[in-house]
Amino acid sequence: MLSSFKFSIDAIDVARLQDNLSHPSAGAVVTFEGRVRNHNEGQRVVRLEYEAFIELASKEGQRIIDEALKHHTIVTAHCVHRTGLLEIGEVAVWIGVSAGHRGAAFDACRYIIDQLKQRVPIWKKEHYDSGNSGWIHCDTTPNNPTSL
Amino acid sequence: MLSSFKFSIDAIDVARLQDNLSHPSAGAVVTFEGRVRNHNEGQRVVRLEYEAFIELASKEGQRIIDEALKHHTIVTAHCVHRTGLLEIGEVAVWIGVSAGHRGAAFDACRYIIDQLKQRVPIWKKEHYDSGNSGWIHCDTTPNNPTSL
Amino acid sequence: MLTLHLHYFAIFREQAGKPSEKHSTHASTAAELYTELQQLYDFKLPPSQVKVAINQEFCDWQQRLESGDHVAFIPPVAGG
Amino acid sequence: MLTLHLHYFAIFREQAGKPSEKHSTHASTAAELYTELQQLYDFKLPPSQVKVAINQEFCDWQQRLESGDHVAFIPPVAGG
Repeated sequence: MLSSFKFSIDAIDVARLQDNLSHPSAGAVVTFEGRVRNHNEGQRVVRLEYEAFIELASKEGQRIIDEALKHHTIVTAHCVHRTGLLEIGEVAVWIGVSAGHRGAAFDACRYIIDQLKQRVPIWKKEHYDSGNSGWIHCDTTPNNPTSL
Repeated sequence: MLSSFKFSIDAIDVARLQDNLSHPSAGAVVTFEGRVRNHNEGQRVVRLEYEAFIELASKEGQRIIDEALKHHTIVTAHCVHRTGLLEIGEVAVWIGVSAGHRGAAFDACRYIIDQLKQRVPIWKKEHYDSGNSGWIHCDTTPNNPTSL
Repeated sequence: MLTLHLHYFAIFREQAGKPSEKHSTHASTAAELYTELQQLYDFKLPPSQVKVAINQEFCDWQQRLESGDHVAFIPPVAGG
Repeated sequence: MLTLHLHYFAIFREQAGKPSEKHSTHASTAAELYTELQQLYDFKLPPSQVKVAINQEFCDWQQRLESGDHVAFIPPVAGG
Protein backbone atom coordinates (compact mmCIF):
# COMPACT_ATOMS: atom_id res chain seq x y z
CA MET A 1 0.00 0.00 0.00
CA LEU A 2 1.20 3.46 -0.93
CA SER A 3 2.67 5.57 1.85
CA SER A 4 3.58 9.19 1.32
CA PHE A 5 4.84 12.52 2.62
CA LYS A 6 3.36 15.57 0.92
CA PHE A 7 3.00 19.31 1.18
CA SER A 8 -0.20 21.24 0.62
CA ILE A 9 -0.73 24.94 0.08
CA ASP A 10 -4.49 24.37 0.51
CA ALA A 11 -6.43 23.44 3.63
CA ILE A 12 -5.90 19.80 4.65
CA ASP A 13 -9.02 17.69 4.06
CA VAL A 14 -8.74 15.36 7.06
CA ALA A 15 -11.88 13.33 6.26
CA ARG A 16 -10.67 12.50 2.75
CA LEU A 17 -7.19 11.56 3.99
CA GLN A 18 -8.65 9.33 6.67
CA ASP A 19 -10.60 7.40 4.02
CA ASN A 20 -7.28 6.56 2.33
CA LEU A 21 -6.27 4.60 5.44
CA SER A 22 -8.99 1.99 5.02
CA HIS A 23 -7.61 -1.48 4.57
CA PRO A 24 -9.26 -4.83 5.40
CA SER A 25 -6.26 -5.99 7.43
CA ALA A 26 -5.90 -2.72 9.35
CA GLY A 27 -7.48 -3.13 12.77
CA ALA A 28 -6.00 0.06 14.20
CA VAL A 29 -5.77 3.56 12.81
CA VAL A 30 -3.99 6.34 14.70
CA THR A 31 -3.98 9.90 13.46
CA PHE A 32 -2.19 13.02 14.65
CA GLU A 33 -3.23 16.55 13.77
CA GLY A 34 -1.07 19.52 14.64
CA ARG A 35 -3.27 22.62 14.73
CA VAL A 36 -2.50 26.30 15.04
CA ARG A 37 -2.86 27.26 18.70
CA ASN A 38 -4.01 30.69 19.87
CA HIS A 39 -1.03 31.07 22.18
CA ASN A 40 2.63 30.17 22.57
CA GLU A 41 5.02 30.95 25.39
CA GLY A 42 2.51 33.34 26.92
CA GLN A 43 1.84 35.40 23.78
CA ARG A 44 -1.44 35.47 21.84
CA VAL A 45 -0.92 34.10 18.34
CA VAL A 46 -3.19 35.50 15.61
CA ARG A 47 -1.86 33.47 12.71
CA LEU A 48 1.05 31.35 11.60
CA GLU A 49 3.20 31.08 8.52
CA TYR A 50 4.91 27.88 7.38
CA GLU A 51 7.77 27.83 4.94
CA ALA A 52 9.50 24.69 3.69
CA PHE A 53 12.57 23.79 1.66
CA ILE A 54 10.21 21.66 -0.39
CA GLU A 55 12.71 19.47 -2.30
CA LEU A 56 14.82 18.53 0.72
CA ALA A 57 11.85 18.37 3.10
CA SER A 58 10.01 15.98 0.79
CA LYS A 59 13.01 13.66 0.67
CA GLU A 60 13.58 13.80 4.42
CA GLY A 61 9.86 13.35 5.12
CA GLN A 62 9.72 10.29 2.87
CA ARG A 63 12.76 8.86 4.65
CA ILE A 64 10.94 9.18 7.97
CA ILE A 65 7.86 7.43 6.55
CA ASP A 66 10.11 4.65 5.20
CA GLU A 67 11.81 4.29 8.60
CA ALA A 68 8.40 4.02 10.28
CA LEU A 69 7.39 1.27 7.83
CA LYS A 70 10.67 -0.56 8.37
CA HIS A 71 10.77 -0.44 12.16
CA HIS A 72 7.09 -0.87 13.01
CA THR A 73 4.61 -3.50 11.86
CA ILE A 74 2.22 -1.14 10.12
CA VAL A 75 0.18 -1.27 6.92
CA THR A 76 0.46 2.32 5.72
CA ALA A 77 1.59 5.78 6.86
CA HIS A 78 0.80 9.14 5.35
CA CYS A 79 1.77 12.68 6.24
CA VAL A 80 0.63 16.01 4.80
CA HIS A 81 2.11 19.34 5.92
CA ARG A 82 0.69 22.78 5.15
CA THR A 83 2.68 25.71 3.86
CA GLY A 84 1.70 29.36 3.71
CA LEU A 85 -0.44 31.45 6.02
CA LEU A 86 -2.67 29.59 8.52
CA GLU A 87 -5.37 30.85 10.85
CA ILE A 88 -6.01 29.65 14.44
CA GLY A 89 -7.45 26.12 14.52
CA GLU A 90 -6.30 25.18 11.01
CA VAL A 91 -4.52 21.85 10.59
CA ALA A 92 -0.79 22.42 10.03
CA VAL A 93 0.18 18.77 9.81
CA TRP A 94 -1.78 15.53 9.53
CA ILE A 95 -0.31 12.06 10.04
CA GLY A 96 -2.29 8.85 9.62
CA VAL A 97 -1.04 5.34 10.33
CA SER A 98 -2.90 2.06 9.95
CA ALA A 99 -1.73 -1.24 11.38
CA GLY A 100 -2.95 -4.66 12.39
CA HIS A 101 -2.54 -3.79 16.06
CA ARG A 102 -2.71 -0.57 18.00
CA GLY A 103 0.74 -0.58 19.62
CA ALA A 104 2.55 -0.31 16.31
CA ALA A 105 0.09 2.31 15.02
CA PHE A 106 0.64 4.58 18.06
CA ASP A 107 4.42 4.09 18.06
CA ALA A 108 4.82 4.74 14.32
CA CYS A 109 2.58 7.83 14.38
CA ARG A 110 4.53 9.30 17.26
CA TYR A 111 7.83 8.44 15.61
CA ILE A 112 6.83 10.30 12.47
CA ILE A 113 5.78 13.52 14.21
CA ASP A 114 8.78 13.48 16.58
CA GLN A 115 11.24 12.98 13.72
CA LEU A 116 9.45 15.51 11.51
CA LYS A 117 9.85 18.19 14.16
CA GLN A 118 13.56 17.41 14.54
CA ARG A 119 14.70 16.82 10.99
CA VAL A 120 12.45 18.19 8.27
CA PRO A 121 13.35 21.67 6.96
CA ILE A 122 10.10 23.46 7.71
CA TRP A 123 9.97 26.78 9.52
CA LYS A 124 7.20 28.47 11.45
CA LYS A 125 6.72 32.18 11.91
CA GLU A 126 4.26 33.25 14.56
CA HIS A 127 2.36 36.51 14.29
CA TYR A 128 1.24 37.92 17.66
CA ASP A 129 -1.59 40.27 18.56
CA SER A 130 1.07 42.79 19.60
CA GLY A 131 2.00 43.13 15.92
CA ASN A 132 5.31 41.36 16.56
CA SER A 133 6.32 38.16 14.84
CA GLY A 134 9.12 35.67 15.09
CA TRP A 135 10.62 32.58 13.47
CA ILE A 136 10.35 29.85 16.12
CA HIS A 137 13.75 28.63 17.43
CA CYS A 138 15.59 31.09 15.14
CA ASP A 139 15.88 34.08 17.43
CA THR A 140 19.05 34.28 19.47
CA THR A 141 16.72 35.29 22.31
CA PRO A 142 13.93 32.78 21.70
CA ASN A 143 11.37 34.21 24.12
CA ASN A 144 11.73 37.72 22.73
CA PRO A 145 10.83 37.54 19.04
CA THR A 146 12.11 40.17 16.65
CA SER A 147 9.83 43.06 15.81
CA LEU A 148 8.44 43.34 12.28
CA MET B 1 -15.06 21.38 27.55
CA LEU B 2 -17.37 18.37 27.47
CA SER B 3 -15.74 14.95 27.41
CA SER B 4 -17.78 11.82 26.97
CA PHE B 5 -18.01 8.06 26.57
CA LYS B 6 -20.90 6.85 24.42
CA PHE B 7 -22.32 3.86 22.61
CA SER B 8 -23.73 3.88 19.12
CA ILE B 9 -25.84 1.29 17.35
CA ASP B 10 -25.31 3.23 14.08
CA ALA B 11 -22.13 3.64 12.03
CA ILE B 12 -19.64 6.00 13.68
CA ASP B 13 -19.34 9.30 11.80
CA VAL B 14 -15.63 9.95 12.31
CA ALA B 15 -15.56 13.27 10.42
CA ARG B 16 -18.33 14.76 12.56
CA LEU B 17 -16.71 13.54 15.80
CA GLN B 18 -13.36 14.98 14.76
CA ASP B 19 -14.97 18.40 14.30
CA ASN B 20 -16.03 18.31 17.95
CA LEU B 21 -12.37 18.28 18.95
CA SER B 22 -11.67 21.74 17.57
CA HIS B 23 -10.54 24.16 20.25
CA PRO B 24 -8.38 27.29 19.85
CA SER B 25 -5.98 26.16 22.58
CA ALA B 26 -5.64 22.60 21.25
CA GLY B 27 -2.42 22.33 19.26
CA ALA B 28 -2.48 18.53 19.09
CA VAL B 29 -5.26 16.10 18.26
CA VAL B 30 -4.71 12.34 18.41
CA THR B 31 -7.37 9.89 17.34
CA PHE B 32 -7.60 6.13 17.51
CA GLU B 33 -9.94 4.03 15.41
CA GLY B 34 -10.40 0.33 16.03
CA ARG B 35 -11.71 -1.28 12.87
CA VAL B 36 -13.00 -4.75 12.08
CA ARG B 37 -10.13 -6.77 10.61
CA ASN B 38 -10.62 -9.53 8.05
CA HIS B 39 -8.61 -12.00 10.10
CA ASN B 40 -7.76 -13.00 13.66
CA GLU B 41 -5.49 -15.76 14.93
CA GLY B 42 -5.22 -17.18 11.43
CA GLN B 43 -8.96 -17.39 10.71
CA ARG B 44 -10.84 -15.30 8.14
CA VAL B 45 -13.38 -13.06 9.85
CA VAL B 46 -16.49 -12.17 7.84
CA ARG B 47 -18.20 -9.99 10.44
CA LEU B 48 -18.19 -9.09 14.10
CA GLU B 49 -20.80 -8.64 16.77
CA TYR B 50 -20.38 -6.33 19.77
CA GLU B 51 -22.51 -6.60 22.88
CA ALA B 52 -22.23 -4.30 25.90
CA PHE B 53 -23.58 -4.12 29.43
CA ILE B 54 -24.55 -0.56 28.55
CA GLU B 55 -25.26 0.86 32.03
CA LEU B 56 -22.07 -0.43 33.65
CA ALA B 57 -19.94 0.06 30.54
CA SER B 58 -21.03 3.70 30.28
CA LYS B 59 -20.04 4.34 33.91
CA GLU B 60 -16.72 2.54 33.56
CA GLY B 61 -16.00 4.25 30.24
CA GLN B 62 -16.70 7.66 31.74
CA ARG B 63 -14.38 6.84 34.67
CA ILE B 64 -11.59 6.10 32.19
CA ILE B 65 -12.19 9.42 30.38
CA ASP B 66 -12.14 11.21 33.75
CA GLU B 67 -8.87 9.48 34.70
CA ALA B 68 -7.33 10.54 31.38
CA LEU B 69 -8.39 14.15 32.04
CA LYS B 70 -7.00 14.02 35.58
CA HIS B 71 -3.64 12.45 34.83
CA HIS B 72 -2.79 14.08 31.47
CA THR B 73 -2.75 17.74 30.49
CA ILE B 74 -5.42 17.49 27.82
CA VAL B 75 -8.29 19.71 26.71
CA THR B 76 -10.91 17.11 25.84
CA ALA B 77 -11.37 13.36 25.31
CA HIS B 78 -14.20 11.54 23.62
CA CYS B 79 -14.91 7.88 22.97
CA VAL B 80 -17.68 6.20 20.98
CA HIS B 81 -18.08 2.42 20.81
CA ARG B 82 -20.31 0.52 18.38
CA THR B 83 -22.68 -2.25 19.33
CA GLY B 84 -24.44 -4.77 17.09
CA LEU B 85 -23.31 -6.40 13.88
CA LEU B 86 -20.31 -4.87 12.04
CA GLU B 87 -18.82 -5.61 8.64
CA ILE B 88 -15.09 -5.72 7.78
CA GLY B 89 -13.54 -2.25 7.81
CA GLU B 90 -16.25 -0.65 9.93
CA VAL B 91 -15.14 1.47 12.89
CA ALA B 92 -15.80 -0.41 16.15
CA VAL B 93 -14.39 2.24 18.47
CA TRP B 94 -13.29 5.83 18.00
CA ILE B 95 -11.28 7.84 20.52
CA GLY B 96 -10.33 11.48 20.07
CA VAL B 97 -8.12 13.54 22.37
CA SER B 98 -7.11 17.17 22.02
CA ALA B 99 -4.35 18.82 24.02
CA GLY B 100 -1.99 21.76 24.02
CA HIS B 101 0.96 19.48 23.27
CA ARG B 102 1.31 16.17 21.49
CA GLY B 103 2.86 14.07 24.27
CA ALA B 104 -0.19 14.34 26.49
CA ALA B 105 -2.56 13.74 23.56
CA PHE B 106 -0.78 10.50 22.55
CA ASP B 107 -0.48 9.25 26.14
CA ALA B 108 -4.11 9.97 27.03
CA CYS B 109 -5.46 8.40 23.83
CA ARG B 110 -3.45 5.25 24.42
CA TYR B 111 -4.46 5.15 28.07
CA ILE B 112 -8.14 5.26 27.12
CA ILE B 113 -8.00 2.43 24.57
CA ASP B 114 -5.76 0.26 26.79
CA GLN B 115 -8.06 0.67 29.80
CA LEU B 116 -11.19 0.24 27.70
CA LYS B 117 -9.96 -3.14 26.48
CA GLN B 118 -9.17 -4.26 30.03
CA ARG B 119 -12.08 -2.91 32.04
CA VAL B 120 -15.19 -2.02 30.06
CA PRO B 121 -17.85 -4.75 29.83
CA ILE B 122 -18.05 -5.08 26.06
CA TRP B 123 -17.86 -8.43 24.30
CA LYS B 124 -16.92 -9.34 20.77
CA LYS B 125 -18.13 -12.34 18.82
CA GLU B 126 -16.26 -13.16 15.64
CA HIS B 127 -17.98 -14.90 12.74
CA TYR B 128 -15.59 -16.84 10.49
CA ASP B 129 -15.88 -17.88 6.86
CA SER B 130 -15.94 -21.49 8.06
CA GLY B 131 -19.39 -20.78 9.55
CA ASN B 132 -17.96 -21.00 13.07
CA SER B 133 -18.09 -18.17 15.56
CA GLY B 134 -16.71 -17.45 18.98
CA TRP B 135 -16.79 -14.96 21.84
CA ILE B 136 -13.24 -13.63 22.08
CA HIS B 137 -11.43 -14.59 25.35
CA CYS B 138 -14.50 -16.55 26.55
CA ASP B 139 -13.75 -19.99 25.21
CA THR B 140 -11.92 -22.33 27.53
CA THR B 141 -9.87 -23.25 24.47
CA PRO B 142 -9.42 -19.76 22.97
CA ASN B 143 -7.97 -20.79 19.62
CA ASN B 144 -10.75 -23.26 18.92
CA PRO B 145 -14.01 -21.30 18.96
CA THR B 146 -17.28 -23.05 19.63
CA SER B 147 -19.38 -24.05 16.64
CA LEU B 148 -22.71 -22.29 16.08
CA MET C 1 -34.46 -17.34 50.37
CA LEU C 2 -33.55 -14.32 48.21
CA THR C 3 -35.16 -13.21 44.98
CA LEU C 4 -32.64 -11.67 42.58
CA HIS C 5 -32.67 -10.16 39.09
CA LEU C 6 -29.99 -11.88 37.03
CA HIS C 7 -28.58 -10.41 33.81
CA TYR C 8 -26.66 -12.46 31.26
CA PHE C 9 -24.35 -11.09 28.58
CA ALA C 10 -22.48 -12.55 25.64
CA ILE C 11 -21.51 -16.19 26.20
CA PHE C 12 -23.54 -16.38 29.43
CA ARG C 13 -26.63 -15.07 27.63
CA GLU C 14 -26.22 -17.75 24.99
CA GLN C 15 -25.55 -20.53 27.50
CA ALA C 16 -28.46 -19.50 29.75
CA GLY C 17 -30.65 -19.03 26.68
CA LYS C 18 -32.03 -15.71 27.99
CA PRO C 19 -30.80 -12.16 28.66
CA SER C 20 -32.25 -11.91 32.19
CA GLU C 21 -34.46 -13.66 34.72
CA LYS C 22 -35.83 -13.54 38.24
CA HIS C 23 -34.09 -16.15 40.35
CA SER C 24 -34.71 -17.45 43.87
CA THR C 25 -31.69 -18.74 45.73
CA HIS C 26 -30.22 -19.76 49.08
CA ALA C 27 -26.83 -18.41 47.97
CA SER C 28 -25.67 -15.60 50.26
CA THR C 29 -22.69 -14.33 48.24
CA ALA C 30 -21.95 -13.69 44.57
CA ALA C 31 -19.43 -16.54 44.69
CA GLU C 32 -22.04 -19.02 45.91
CA LEU C 33 -24.53 -17.79 43.33
CA TYR C 34 -22.03 -18.25 40.49
CA THR C 35 -21.32 -21.87 41.57
CA GLU C 36 -25.07 -22.52 41.56
CA LEU C 37 -25.51 -21.01 38.06
CA GLN C 38 -22.49 -22.91 36.73
CA GLN C 39 -24.30 -26.13 37.57
CA LEU C 40 -27.68 -24.89 36.33
CA TYR C 41 -26.48 -23.61 32.92
CA ASP C 42 -23.18 -25.41 32.50
CA PHE C 43 -21.20 -22.12 32.52
CA LYS C 44 -17.64 -23.24 31.81
CA LEU C 45 -15.69 -20.10 32.68
CA PRO C 46 -13.89 -20.48 36.03
CA PRO C 47 -14.66 -17.68 38.54
CA SER C 48 -11.04 -16.49 38.22
CA GLN C 49 -11.91 -15.30 34.68
CA VAL C 50 -15.23 -13.75 35.63
CA LYS C 51 -16.14 -10.50 37.40
CA VAL C 52 -19.33 -9.71 39.18
CA ALA C 53 -21.47 -6.56 39.26
CA ILE C 54 -24.28 -5.92 41.71
CA ASN C 55 -26.70 -3.11 40.94
CA GLN C 56 -24.52 -1.98 38.06
CA GLU C 57 -21.29 -1.63 40.03
CA PHE C 58 -18.36 -4.01 40.03
CA CYS C 59 -18.06 -5.67 43.44
CA ASP C 60 -16.27 -8.32 45.43
CA TRP C 61 -17.14 -12.01 45.04
CA GLN C 62 -17.76 -12.14 48.79
CA GLN C 63 -20.31 -9.31 48.76
CA ARG C 64 -23.52 -10.44 50.48
CA LEU C 65 -26.59 -10.57 48.30
CA GLU C 66 -29.84 -8.84 49.20
CA SER C 67 -33.31 -9.51 47.88
CA GLY C 68 -34.03 -7.37 44.83
CA ASP C 69 -30.34 -7.07 43.81
CA HIS C 70 -29.54 -6.96 40.11
CA VAL C 71 -26.63 -9.33 39.59
CA ALA C 72 -24.52 -9.72 36.44
CA PHE C 73 -21.52 -11.95 35.84
CA ILE C 74 -18.99 -10.42 33.49
CA PRO C 75 -17.13 -12.76 31.13
CA PRO C 76 -13.67 -11.66 29.95
CA VAL C 77 -14.16 -8.36 28.13
CA ALA C 78 -13.05 -7.71 24.56
CA GLY C 79 -14.01 -4.18 23.58
CA GLY C 80 -12.19 -2.01 21.09
CA MET D 1 36.96 31.34 -7.45
CA LEU D 2 33.72 29.29 -7.36
CA THR D 3 30.27 30.29 -8.54
CA LEU D 4 27.48 28.86 -6.36
CA HIS D 5 23.71 28.98 -6.24
CA LEU D 6 22.65 30.01 -2.74
CA HIS D 7 19.14 29.42 -1.36
CA TYR D 8 17.77 31.23 1.67
CA PHE D 9 14.85 30.14 3.79
CA ALA D 10 12.86 31.65 6.64
CA ILE D 11 14.96 34.00 8.77
CA PHE D 12 17.92 33.80 6.35
CA ARG D 13 15.64 34.75 3.44
CA GLU D 14 14.44 37.77 5.40
CA GLN D 15 17.92 38.79 6.54
CA ALA D 16 19.43 38.35 3.05
CA GLY D 17 16.42 40.09 1.52
CA LYS D 18 16.13 37.47 -1.24
CA PRO D 19 15.23 33.78 -1.63
CA SER D 20 18.25 32.88 -3.77
CA GLU D 21 21.23 34.28 -5.63
CA LYS D 22 24.32 33.42 -7.62
CA HIS D 23 27.40 34.01 -5.51
CA SER D 24 31.12 33.98 -6.30
CA THR D 25 33.44 33.04 -3.47
CA HIS D 26 36.94 31.95 -2.45
CA ALA D 27 35.42 29.80 0.30
CA SER D 28 36.30 26.13 -0.18
CA THR D 29 34.00 24.56 2.43
CA ALA D 30 30.44 25.13 3.60
CA ALA D 31 31.84 26.31 6.94
CA GLU D 32 33.95 29.00 5.30
CA LEU D 33 31.03 30.07 3.12
CA TYR D 34 28.74 30.46 6.13
CA THR D 35 31.29 32.65 7.91
CA GLU D 36 31.46 34.83 4.80
CA LEU D 37 27.66 35.11 4.56
CA GLN D 38 27.34 35.87 8.27
CA GLN D 39 29.48 38.96 7.69
CA LEU D 40 27.72 39.88 4.45
CA TYR D 41 24.13 39.65 5.74
CA ASP D 42 24.60 39.84 9.50
CA PHE D 43 23.25 36.29 10.01
CA LYS D 44 23.17 35.93 13.80
CA LEU D 45 22.64 32.18 14.16
CA PRO D 46 25.87 30.42 15.24
CA PRO D 47 26.90 27.51 12.96
CA SER D 48 26.16 25.10 15.82
CA GLN D 49 22.45 25.86 15.33
CA VAL D 50 22.54 25.66 11.54
CA LYS D 51 22.71 22.73 9.13
CA VAL D 52 23.90 22.78 5.57
CA ALA D 53 22.56 21.13 2.43
CA ILE D 54 24.41 20.87 -0.85
CA ASN D 55 22.43 19.94 -3.95
CA GLN D 56 19.40 19.15 -1.81
CA GLU D 57 21.10 16.74 0.54
CA PHE D 58 22.22 17.40 4.10
CA CYS D 59 26.00 17.34 4.30
CA ASP D 60 28.99 17.96 6.50
CA TRP D 61 30.24 21.50 7.22
CA GLN D 62 33.66 20.44 5.94
CA GLN D 63 32.34 19.25 2.56
CA ARG D 64 34.30 20.90 -0.24
CA LEU D 65 32.32 23.17 -2.53
CA GLU D 66 32.29 22.80 -6.29
CA SER D 67 31.30 25.35 -8.90
CA GLY D 68 27.62 25.10 -9.73
CA ASP D 69 26.67 23.64 -6.32
CA HIS D 70 23.30 24.61 -4.86
CA VAL D 71 23.92 25.49 -1.22
CA ALA D 72 21.32 26.09 1.48
CA PHE D 73 21.82 26.85 5.14
CA ILE D 74 19.08 25.38 7.34
CA PRO D 75 18.02 27.41 10.38
CA PRO D 76 16.56 25.45 13.35
CA VAL D 77 13.47 23.66 12.03
CA ALA D 78 10.00 24.00 13.52
CA GLY D 79 7.57 21.90 11.52
CA GLY D 80 4.43 20.28 12.84
